[in-house]
Amino acid sequence: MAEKTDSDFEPNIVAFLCNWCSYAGADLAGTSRISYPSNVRVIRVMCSGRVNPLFVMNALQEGADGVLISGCHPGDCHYMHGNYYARRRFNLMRNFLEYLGVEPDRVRMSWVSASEGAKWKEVIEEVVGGIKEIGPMDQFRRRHLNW
Amino acid sequence: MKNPYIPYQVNIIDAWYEAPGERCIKTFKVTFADEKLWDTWSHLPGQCAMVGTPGVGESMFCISSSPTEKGYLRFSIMKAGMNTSALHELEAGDSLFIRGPLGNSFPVEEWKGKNVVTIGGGIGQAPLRPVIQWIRDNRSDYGELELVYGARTSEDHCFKAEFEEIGQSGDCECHLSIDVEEEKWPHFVGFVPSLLMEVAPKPDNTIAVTCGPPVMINFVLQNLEKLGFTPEQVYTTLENRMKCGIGKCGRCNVGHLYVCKDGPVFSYAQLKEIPEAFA
Amino acid sequence: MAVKRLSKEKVADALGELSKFRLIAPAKSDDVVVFKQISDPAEACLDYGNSTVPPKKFAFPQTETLFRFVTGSPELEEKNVEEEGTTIIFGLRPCDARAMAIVDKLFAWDFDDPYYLKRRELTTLVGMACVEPPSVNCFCTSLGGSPFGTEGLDLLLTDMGDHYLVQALTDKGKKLEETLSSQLEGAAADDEKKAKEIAAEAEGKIRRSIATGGIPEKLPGLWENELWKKISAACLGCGICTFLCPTCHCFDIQDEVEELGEGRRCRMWDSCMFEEYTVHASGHNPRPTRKERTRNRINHKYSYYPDKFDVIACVGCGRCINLCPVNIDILDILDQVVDAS
Amino acid sequence: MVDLTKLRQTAKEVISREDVRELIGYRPGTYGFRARPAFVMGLDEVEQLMFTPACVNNLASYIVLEEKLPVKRGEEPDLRKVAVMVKGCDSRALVQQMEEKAYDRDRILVLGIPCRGVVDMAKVEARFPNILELGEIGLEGDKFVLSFNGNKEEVAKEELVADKCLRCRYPTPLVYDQLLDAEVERFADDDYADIEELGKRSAEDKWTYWEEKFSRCIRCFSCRNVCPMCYCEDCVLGRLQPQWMRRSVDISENTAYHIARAYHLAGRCIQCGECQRVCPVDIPLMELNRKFYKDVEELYDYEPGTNVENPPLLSTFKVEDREDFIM
Repeated sequence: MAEKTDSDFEPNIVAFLCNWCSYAGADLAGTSRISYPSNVRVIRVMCSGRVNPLFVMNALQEGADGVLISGCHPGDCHYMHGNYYARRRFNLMRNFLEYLGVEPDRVRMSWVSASEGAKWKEVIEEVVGGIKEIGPMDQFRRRHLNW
Repeated sequence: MKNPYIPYQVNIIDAWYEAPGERCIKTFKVTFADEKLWDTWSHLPGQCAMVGTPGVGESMFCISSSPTEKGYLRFSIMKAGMNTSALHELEAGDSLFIRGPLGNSFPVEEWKGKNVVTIGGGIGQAPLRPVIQWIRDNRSDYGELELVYGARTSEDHCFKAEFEEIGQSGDCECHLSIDVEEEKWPHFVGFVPSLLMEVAPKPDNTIAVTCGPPVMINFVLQNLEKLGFTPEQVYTTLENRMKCGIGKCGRCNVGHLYVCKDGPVFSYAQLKEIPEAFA
Repeated sequence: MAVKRLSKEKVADALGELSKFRLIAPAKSDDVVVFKQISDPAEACLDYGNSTVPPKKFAFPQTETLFRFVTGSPELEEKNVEEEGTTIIFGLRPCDARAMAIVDKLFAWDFDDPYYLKRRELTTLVGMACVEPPSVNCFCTSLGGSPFGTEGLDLLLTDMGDHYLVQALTDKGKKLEETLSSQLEGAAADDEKKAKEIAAEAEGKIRRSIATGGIPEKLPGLWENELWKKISAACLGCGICTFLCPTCHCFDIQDEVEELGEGRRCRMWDSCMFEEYTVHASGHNPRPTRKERTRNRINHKYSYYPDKFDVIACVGCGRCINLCPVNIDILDILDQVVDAS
Repeated sequence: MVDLTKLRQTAKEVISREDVRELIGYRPGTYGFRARPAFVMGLDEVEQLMFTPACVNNLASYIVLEEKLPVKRGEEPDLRKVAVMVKGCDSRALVQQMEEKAYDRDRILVLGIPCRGVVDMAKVEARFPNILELGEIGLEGDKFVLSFNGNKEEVAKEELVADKCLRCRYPTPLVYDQLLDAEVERFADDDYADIEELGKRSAEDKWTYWEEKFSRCIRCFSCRNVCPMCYCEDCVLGRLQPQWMRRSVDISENTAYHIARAYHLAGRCIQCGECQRVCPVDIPLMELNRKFYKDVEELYDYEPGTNVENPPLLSTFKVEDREDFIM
């Protein structure tokens, strides 16, 4: 599809970042003046374990072309195990969305610690690049202007 | 013909709290944004309107002002769900949307020449207020007017200032109550049904109108029977979840009656036949 | 009124002619028969029993916008049903057409429902008589309907083997007949007689029945009867019986807000079998269990509706029986009502 | 086949017990080959009970579907047991419910029925249409025997059996107080061939496939309500605030509904197939559930509804869980 690979397509990406690691990591990227694509809309949550798979589903409905969930590295969770739970959840969610025909790279997960400003940049570049390749989310997006 | 699903915009002239708390009650005084609508608008005591804001929803409320009060409509609304919470955010100067008037009304014309006693509890006074106001504004057409009202505490009393004014005006007798003892409360302490027995209105040529929480209504109806009122002399209003307000969407029925269209005003004689009425 | 013939070879042609309007016809989605808008005559499937979801959705869509708004702005933009244009529902069963005639009464009761009524005005119903009953649970004849019933229809087609007999029943039907003048031909002299014979035979094939006389009057007296508890014991509280009922018309109204405060107020089918249907904002529910909800469903169809509109709100299409997951059977319920004391 | 006399005798004993309130079993339906749930409260109702391959309903749903009205002042809550008849697949629902601590084991009395397969009623009614008079279905060896109107027809089992039975791993109930018949050995398994085949197609193909199915959905909620694992008192999909799924019916909301429904059954679905059976518009819901079932088994070596002691899948983890998808 021609329109999908349009080079001027700027995806909307919703990123759920855990308060203790990934949000701080993104913050560090900012204060260190590391520039990264501006397609990301960050939502801070206390823990990646807080992210309900329905958040992802709703984001994709509401116009996100991709969703990123980012938390602490295994073992570093401020709440001990939150990221482990999230890992199970989103592994299943990704596989399931792929099965429905939603490209799996629309839903990504990463571990970014508070000191990994540079990694944050890499993650975002990869996510944005991947979604630019896939194109806009149009499977079950809400068609707002329907009568 | 006008589309009955399209609401009119009204502007809030004034808004104030009647009662505090989690389930607080706020009164809104509104007028049509399009003043010409006053020419075609007419309602009677007891009629309702759907009130809400696009984007949130709408719910059915009785119009708590009498048609004799010109230039504005009043709604007294208790905070309970999503829509009412959103309405409570509104202040004078804001606008909201209404559809109406909907439903039937108290047969105030038929009551001419009779005595009327109103028995209200809590927010249940809202549909009774237009009846009282109507009678006061047509005082010579009616016999004696007696007002029985109670709420949990003195703070929870709706229309406090008005009761004082009504009491002093000599238009009617006010009997007030609260559920539990409070300091400096000069009136009755106890539930409304007990207050009713205390007041003991005479049933001859009298209409009793009652509105309030279901438990109260139940006992009030029993007590009115004890006092000698026949079911035909007793009126009440019902409420149910509503969506369309015009008898289409189906949900508000009690038995074969749609509360939104056949009601909300029913005589006890009608409701006695319907087991679902007080469910 | 003179009857016409539509030979089966010309059906595709006729559908092609009609597809200049919004043409709704039965079609297959996997193995499920659904009524849907078709543009290609080949999509239509005229060899079918009845659709799972009744064609009521084209007069009363499952979801429809009432008006659009921008939050904070006084302007409300009303849905213009007219834009949907002339609609032909081709091949609906007589029971479903009769159901529309029944529901019309409600939507025109005191307050005209402009959306529904406008759509009905724009719609021509082309019925397909049931030569064979679509299902073993058809009982239309018990409710004043018939496999060849014409109530609500504008045009009736009867399958006569190699052709359809075409009877225009209303002005709308006649107009449609004119549209199809190049596809229709004159009927043979004995066609009508033959159709009557087929009709009589078809009525005889309807095997389930209930004597409805007295039920509307009897139901109120059974309010506290224990039969409701027994009937509803197996009920799951799903919406199959109501959503698939051609006469069920209850709806919910919801506001949906979009980006930038744009939004719409829309209505969608609702079911009296759902818990959310009657629950108050306070949390109180006047119909707290499936017993009360089942009782209301039956009473609404067989007592309240006849009380208001002099007609039972059931056409005997049998859908609720065929598809109930737990075999709750409305005829079984009515039998119990008749037997109850 | 379950012996009817034995079944009814057992039912009599059970219902006579003081600590049993009611027995949920099967009785003949109202027409054709149908069977329906029976709620037996007294001895006089026992004679209607039966079990045949027409008994498709999963009665475990009723254990969690019970509507509890507030106990009136002065009244005691009824704490007697509910007895329930379950097939192998149905029993797994009970196991999973108890694994999730939905209720205690002593709340229920389980009459287990080892099962060789039930029919797919749609297949039966397509093969034998327009049967109004009550008929009976039996299973003899690898043939279903259908008796109706004085006729007797034999049909090879695989022609009428429900798809789920062709993949059944647990024909004998995993939890029971009494077993009404001899145990049945595992005779089938799921090879997930169809799931894998669909999984291999392109994203566009897959979405085209599901879009057609989901767009038929009328959101009657029968798949949710019939499910023995969908027993939240306040379903997240019915809420208005926060509203995860709008009430309007279109492809977006329908997809959201089916994602949420299937996901909430991840690691919980016990493969009874009720959702797909009841769907009036034939959405292949088990293809969604089985996708999760397969993934859960492969990724986490977990099989729902097999052991009351297992912790629920998504409320536990292993440090070594796979994370090759994480950046």
